[in-house]
Amino acid sequence: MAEEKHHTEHVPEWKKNEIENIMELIQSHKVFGMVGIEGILATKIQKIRRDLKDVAVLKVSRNTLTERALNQLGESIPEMNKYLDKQTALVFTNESPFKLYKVLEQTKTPSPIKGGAIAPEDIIVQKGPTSFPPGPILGELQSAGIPASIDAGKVAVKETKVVCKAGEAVPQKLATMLAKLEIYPLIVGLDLRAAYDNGTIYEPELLAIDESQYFSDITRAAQNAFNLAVNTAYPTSATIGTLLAKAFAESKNLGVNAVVFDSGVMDTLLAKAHVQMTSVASKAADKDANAVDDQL
Amino acid sequence: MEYIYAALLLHNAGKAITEDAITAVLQAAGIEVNDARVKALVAALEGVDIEEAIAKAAFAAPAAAAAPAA
Amino acid sequence: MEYIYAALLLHNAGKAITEDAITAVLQAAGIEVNDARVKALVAALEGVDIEEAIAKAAFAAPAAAAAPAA
Amino acid sequence: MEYIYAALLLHNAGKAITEDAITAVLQAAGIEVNDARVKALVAALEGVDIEEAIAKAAFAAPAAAAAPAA
Amino acid sequence: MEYIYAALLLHNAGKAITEDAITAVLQAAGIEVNDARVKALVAALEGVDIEEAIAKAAFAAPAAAAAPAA
Amino acid sequence: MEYIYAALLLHNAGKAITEDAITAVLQAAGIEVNDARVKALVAALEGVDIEEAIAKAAFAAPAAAAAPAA
Amino acid sequence: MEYIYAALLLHNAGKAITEDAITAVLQAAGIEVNDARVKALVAALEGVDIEEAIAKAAFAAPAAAAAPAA
Repeated sequence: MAEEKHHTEHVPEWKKNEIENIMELIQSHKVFGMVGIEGILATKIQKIRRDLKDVAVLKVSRNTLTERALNQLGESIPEMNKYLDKQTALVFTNESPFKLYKVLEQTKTPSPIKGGAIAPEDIIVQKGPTSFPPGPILGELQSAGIPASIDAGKVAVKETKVVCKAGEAVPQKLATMLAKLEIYPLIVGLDLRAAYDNGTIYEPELLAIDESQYFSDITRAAQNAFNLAVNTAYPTSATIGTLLAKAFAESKNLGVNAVVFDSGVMDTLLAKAHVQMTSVASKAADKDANAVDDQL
Repeated sequence: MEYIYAALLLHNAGKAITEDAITAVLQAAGIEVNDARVKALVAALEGVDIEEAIAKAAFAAPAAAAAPAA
Repeated sequence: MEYIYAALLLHNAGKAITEDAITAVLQAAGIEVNDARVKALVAALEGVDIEEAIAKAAFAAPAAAAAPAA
Repeated sequence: MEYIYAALLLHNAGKAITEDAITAVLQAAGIEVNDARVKALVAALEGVDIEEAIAKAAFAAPAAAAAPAA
Repeated sequence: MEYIYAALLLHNAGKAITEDAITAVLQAAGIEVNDARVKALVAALEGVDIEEAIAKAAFAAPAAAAAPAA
Repeated sequence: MEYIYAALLLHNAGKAITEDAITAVLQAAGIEVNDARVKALVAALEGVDIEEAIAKAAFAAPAAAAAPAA
Repeated sequence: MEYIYAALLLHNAGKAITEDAITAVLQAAGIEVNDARVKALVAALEGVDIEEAIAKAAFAAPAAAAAPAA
């Protein structure tokens, strides 16, 4: 690196322009992030770039140029250099780092794994039929370590099996067969390693938001507010209906339970007496049908 | 509920529900009668269709019987 | 049903449900009393937990009422 | 239900439910007060645990009848 | 809840629910009236169909009672 | 309900629920503040154990009534 | 929950839930604001149907209210 610095004045014009360009992008956006683009095909990157265009700008550059650009900026921006790794791109946005993270997560899709690549987690083949008719594929599956047989005129996987453990390299034969079975063990997309926002560096653990938690918090907050308003009889357009209903129900309960002769509760009192009479009558009738009249 | 029972007793027997009638029934049961409550009862029953009120109860009852089975 | 109401009336007032008491209540209501029915009723109600029967009626009803809402 | 509302109003404000108090509340609302109803109300509430009576769901039959109509 | 009961009392008696009317009813009950609360109540009641709100209570009760049975 | 939310916000932050504090919060939200409503809220909350009032389920009627509509 | 209350306050008042608005409301309440929490809140609420979350609260109420009846 020292050597590179030594040659600074001999930096070609296009490199200078690139560094200027990165610096300008950082300064003209509220937030920038470093994203891993490992294993993403160039065509997919193009698609993601288009999808992001209203929210963020994606820039793929050489790490050495990014590093120089960051080092020339103030505050704690140079600290972002530690997130530079192979296959790194920069992303710029005026949204919050949380929004950026959410948008980038949405670019991720399941993808086939290549032969020789490391399995990110256990790769499991599920028992069940495949879409293939009997043929050479049966032998190919078997030799890739996938337990296959013929069932009801189709090739089928005989049992659920872990065909490659997490951390192990996927053999080429297996990779080919997994792709044929449409098993996509990789989640591929822009992987935000860190976002810089006004002096603060955010890492993904902090940026991952559990929306369902916020949803339930809102429900709880709304419930708390409703309870508080009703229990303190604070009338608002949202609580007045409940307060009126509560007062009415309480009054009706009192009227019926204390047997107050009021036209508002007479129906209920009469009905209650009638049901009680019916209940007692049926007990008496159980013992002696002659104890009650035929009307019952 | 004695007052209500007395009223329904009279109604069931096809008698008019008057203050005197209710008082007589309650007294016959050995109950000390509160004149104001008798008056209030008769007043509150004015205009009430007892058969209808009972019919509503009848509607509830059979369902009630089924409820414990649920 | 008047007979049952008479019994409930007595029960509610904390009085014993005897043939004489029921007869008195019914007569006060101007009802011609059937002695055999009074006897049968008093006998049938012996051993019946009236409180429970009443409470059950009250309890079952709201559940029933709720049913259509389900 | 005005009489009951008046009683609960007093109860909620921590005031004693007396004939005079109910009469005063009703009159302040411009209601012509029926003395017998006031007396009957106070008599009915005597010895009643109002908090408990408020909280206990009333017999629900009429509501049931209303439900299918809803 | 005193303020709410006062409003329902007036409504039941067919009187207009105004700040003055509510204040008068509460004062008659010996309650020290908070003007702001009266204003807030009258404002909240504007455009509210009280009959409808009450009908909901009648409908709701049985459902509540049914819950424990579930 | 903004006023209630403002009160809960203050309560949650361990701040006193005063007229000034509620007014400040509402104004910061760009809400035109109604003094009477603020006063009414502070009065309603006086002496109230907010934690308890929050935890106690409010009367359920409107929600229940809404259920069939859901 | 202060941050949530601030968001609901704004939502209820028909105001946009922005970082600036939430910060202003919290500061007006005398709360030291954590920028990251504000940012996280605003980003999270973009994907949350607040009306639905509120409606769920109202819907949850009847079960809760019914409990004491058991």
